Amino acid sequence: MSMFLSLKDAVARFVRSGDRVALEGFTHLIPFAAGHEIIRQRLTDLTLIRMTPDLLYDQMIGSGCAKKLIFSWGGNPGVGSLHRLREAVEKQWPAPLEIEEHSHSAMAHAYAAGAAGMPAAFFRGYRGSDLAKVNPNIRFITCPFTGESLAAVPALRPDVGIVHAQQADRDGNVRVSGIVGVQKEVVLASARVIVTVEEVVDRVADGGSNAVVLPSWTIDAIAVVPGGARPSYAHGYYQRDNAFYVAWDAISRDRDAFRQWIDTHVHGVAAEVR
Amino acid sequence: MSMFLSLKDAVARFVRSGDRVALEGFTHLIPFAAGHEIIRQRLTDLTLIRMTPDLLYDQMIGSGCAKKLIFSWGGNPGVGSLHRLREAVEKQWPAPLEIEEHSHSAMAHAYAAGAAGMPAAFFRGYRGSDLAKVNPNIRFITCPFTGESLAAVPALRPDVGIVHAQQADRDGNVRVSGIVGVQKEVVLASARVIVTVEEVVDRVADGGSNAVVLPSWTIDAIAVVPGGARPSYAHGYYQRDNAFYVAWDAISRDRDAFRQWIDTHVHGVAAEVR
Amino acid sequence: MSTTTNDVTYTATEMMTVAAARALTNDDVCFVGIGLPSAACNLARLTHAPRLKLLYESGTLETKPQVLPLSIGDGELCETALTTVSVPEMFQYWLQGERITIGFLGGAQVDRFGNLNSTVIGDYAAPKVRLPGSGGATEIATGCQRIYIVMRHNPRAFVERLSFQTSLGHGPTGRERRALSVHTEGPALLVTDLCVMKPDAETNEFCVVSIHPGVTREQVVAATGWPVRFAAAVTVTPAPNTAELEALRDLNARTAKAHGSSSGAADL
Amino acid sequence: MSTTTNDVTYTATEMMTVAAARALTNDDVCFVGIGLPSAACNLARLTHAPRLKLLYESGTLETKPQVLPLSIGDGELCETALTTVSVPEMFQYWLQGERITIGFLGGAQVDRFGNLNSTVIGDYAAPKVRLPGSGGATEIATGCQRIYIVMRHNPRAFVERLSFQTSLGHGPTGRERRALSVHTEGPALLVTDLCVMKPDAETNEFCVVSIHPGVTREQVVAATGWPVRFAAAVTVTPAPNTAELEALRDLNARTAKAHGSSSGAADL
Repeated sequence: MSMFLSLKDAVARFVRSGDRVALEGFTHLIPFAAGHEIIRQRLTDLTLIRMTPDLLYDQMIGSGCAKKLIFSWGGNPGVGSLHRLREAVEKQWPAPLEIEEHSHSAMAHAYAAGAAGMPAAFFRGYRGSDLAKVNPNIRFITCPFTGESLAAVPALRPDVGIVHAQQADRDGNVRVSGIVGVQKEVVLASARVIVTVEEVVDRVADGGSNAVVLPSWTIDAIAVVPGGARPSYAHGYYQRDNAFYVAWDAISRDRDAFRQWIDTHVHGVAAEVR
Repeated sequence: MSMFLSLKDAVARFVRSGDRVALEGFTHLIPFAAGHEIIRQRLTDLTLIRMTPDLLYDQMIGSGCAKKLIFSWGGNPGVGSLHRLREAVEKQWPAPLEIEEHSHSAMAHAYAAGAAGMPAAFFRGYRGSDLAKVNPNIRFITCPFTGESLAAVPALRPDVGIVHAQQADRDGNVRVSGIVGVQKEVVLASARVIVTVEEVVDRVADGGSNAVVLPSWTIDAIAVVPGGARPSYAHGYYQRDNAFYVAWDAISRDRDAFRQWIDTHVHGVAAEVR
Repeated sequence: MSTTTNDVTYTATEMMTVAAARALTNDDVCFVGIGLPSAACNLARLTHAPRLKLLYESGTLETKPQVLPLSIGDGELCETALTTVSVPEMFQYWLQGERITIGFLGGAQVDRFGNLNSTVIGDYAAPKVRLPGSGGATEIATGCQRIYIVMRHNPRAFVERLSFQTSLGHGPTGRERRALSVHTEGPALLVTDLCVMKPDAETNEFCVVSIHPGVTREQVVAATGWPVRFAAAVTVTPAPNTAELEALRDLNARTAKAHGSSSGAADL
Repeated sequence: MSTTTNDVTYTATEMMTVAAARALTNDDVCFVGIGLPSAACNLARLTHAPRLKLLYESGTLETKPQVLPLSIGDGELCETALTTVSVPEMFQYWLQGERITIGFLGGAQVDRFGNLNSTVIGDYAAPKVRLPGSGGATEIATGCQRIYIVMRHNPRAFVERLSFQTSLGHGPTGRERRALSVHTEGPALLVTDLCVMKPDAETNEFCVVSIHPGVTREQVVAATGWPVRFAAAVTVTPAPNTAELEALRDLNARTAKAHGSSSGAADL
């Protein structure tokens, strides 16, 4: 059952060094504030899970939070490479980063399988791809009806799932609108769940609306963090800060510029203010 | 791409004797009008697929449309047995009825697998149930990661899928609200699709609403049939006719009373009027 | 049949519904079937467990109906729900995802280990009576943390041997769940119109733990198709109190008015 | 580099985008990636194919953006969509369900059979260059009815042998799709800034079928890392007409204004 906590307390209480952690949000609703709090609390040895590691994971990897990354596309969308991720993979800085690499379809199926209480996901995938040669977690089964070979990947079941959403009601139910990505799946697949929200409202749902609503009993902590997805965006609240995505390219190319940015914009800010 | 047709023309054009046909609607939005048109056109040898064969399939089976039934729960909800279904199974009247019997979870997974282009559905199911002993389409696979035994059923891919919905827009996109059941899945799993709707509106969707919308290019024919789900209901349009469900018990117990009802209320009514 | 205890008069069905309702708590998330389970769950929600979460297999999450639904997909369930999801999502993410603490089941037949038949009486290929079938029951039986069974007590229903095992209880010898890798608890409570039964901690055989007021051991024995066992200390089920009865009768009256009959409380 | 044909002046990127857009029809349902494919698809929608359906992997169905998105999940895509579904649904029901007629792909490397690498240059365990990875590409390559590839033409990209086969084209020998039970058509078109290529009907090797105005055969040969073949009758790609150029430049101008840069048209 969800409880309202400060972001600082939510992270302190529900995230531990060594955890398998998924911060999700498909371009939209990326939980930057929560990721920054993880950096601030200097958590380490995390297995970071995310379909599209982008600026937030670049920041977390560059800050030394991660020992492993499970992902399917790592880039700065519309801009270019993630320099901190590349340096971790290519030069083991600030530490070696083990990677487990999938396709988007595999990750989406694996989150859905986690939400559905399945040990694995089965799908038509990875046919003719070398990914199956470098990732031992890509296996194949034979369809018992057609004899066809089908791909299998383990269900994703993070220790902690973290998402940002637009609204929570006073009972702690949460609503996500717009591009919903895998927000519902990561919440339902995770053992512990933190949701940051833009605001608290009286009602998150109306009869018959088929909205994407997460009941309070699927969530552990809710932190009210207006702007908690910046520089990504929150449908109905604020736009994506495209200029920052472009600016990140230069900041992240250089270790010192990167460190300075983290010192100033993450460690230098209190959790509540960010 | 969907075209607007009369119900008579839609059925004549897209449903053939011998087809595997699914008329879906989970209590809500049951496409009675379309089913009655199938009876009126005297189609036969259908394999009828439906999670909850209820009054509509009782009427179609009693009228001799079906040679096989694939289902997971056959009853008159809240009232009792389906007498036409029982007589077909117990006494082969009006004709023998082959049955392929599943659980709801299996049927729901099988429709989803059909929509997802999979040959089969894999799930945690049928553990300790005798259903696996009497249905050769229930098989088991071994999870390649955990060694666990998992149930498998063939994907459902009807030749024709028929659903009722509240609204279509002028471009032939369809919106379903309220209890959406497996409406989306049966539409996407079927080779040919007929949708009956309450009315045509200017717009079926708004940006960011995450409504259940079926694009026009997933549908073959749309027939505007106000009241097309009666005696079941259409959220936002009309209520369930509970009294008819109760009355059906007596009508359907007796072969002659049943025949008379069908003659009067199905054959005796023109398709357009009903 | 009606009974009077401490000046309160109630029917056997009311006793059964109240006894089932009492087993539910504010922390439970229930997968509710139509009929007796629906009445019991909503009674609990309207009395001692207002934060009880009710889910129906039509996809309605955390629904708060003012009247009992006639079908599993009544509009009332959707209109009063926190949200409504598709049926595949309900079975995938919510039931199979093991989000449910209590699943309510019934059936045409139950055996001493809580295995259930809702498929056929007689031979499957040539049945004496064709029943509705599994519906959600087969996976409810293994996907919920615990199963509560509510059934009317008579020897045709409480049988030595099922015609067909639709849904796994503790298995034909009481020990099959683990062998089938099912790690949920299984049937934990069996409430009838005569008594309350619980599985023996050693054998998983359902034994009588309390008998409803006015009912005798002999009646229970006569109504049970196997040699029924009684727990070491059998109590008398506390009779329905006036608050419980009032809430239940109000609910049934509202339901009858809305549906034109009291069929919301029918077994199926 | 810019070219002038019949008094119309255009860049090589404009020629490439226009040539790719022309391949799309009103009957197509496209799975669109960011960058060149997005520009080509929206240009087609704004010119000759107004009923072209565009889907982005963020779950936005039938979207009609007024400006090119910077990311695959821009708000513009959702606000102008017919509806938005979850990412698992997009990959399950829409891509794997084979609802898509055309998938657009690019990559860091392509070989003569349209196999693509977007994972690493060099050894996977110790890469020279770590690329973004598959994203949707691996299953787009097999789930869409046909694949159109758009890439800038140079010998580092058009290679004899891929470092890593992220996405199946026609396979390492041009004949692997059938052996892998993949029944979709695979790469059917390769549009570059120099020419248009199509697979040979027999061998599935991509051959040049038209060369853009002002480009020579020698330039194409020099830019291709394998001994490139030319079709029996190689034509000159029709130059962009003024209507196409105007629509594309308006789109890019609106995009630049909205995003503060023209990054919507960047390759990635």
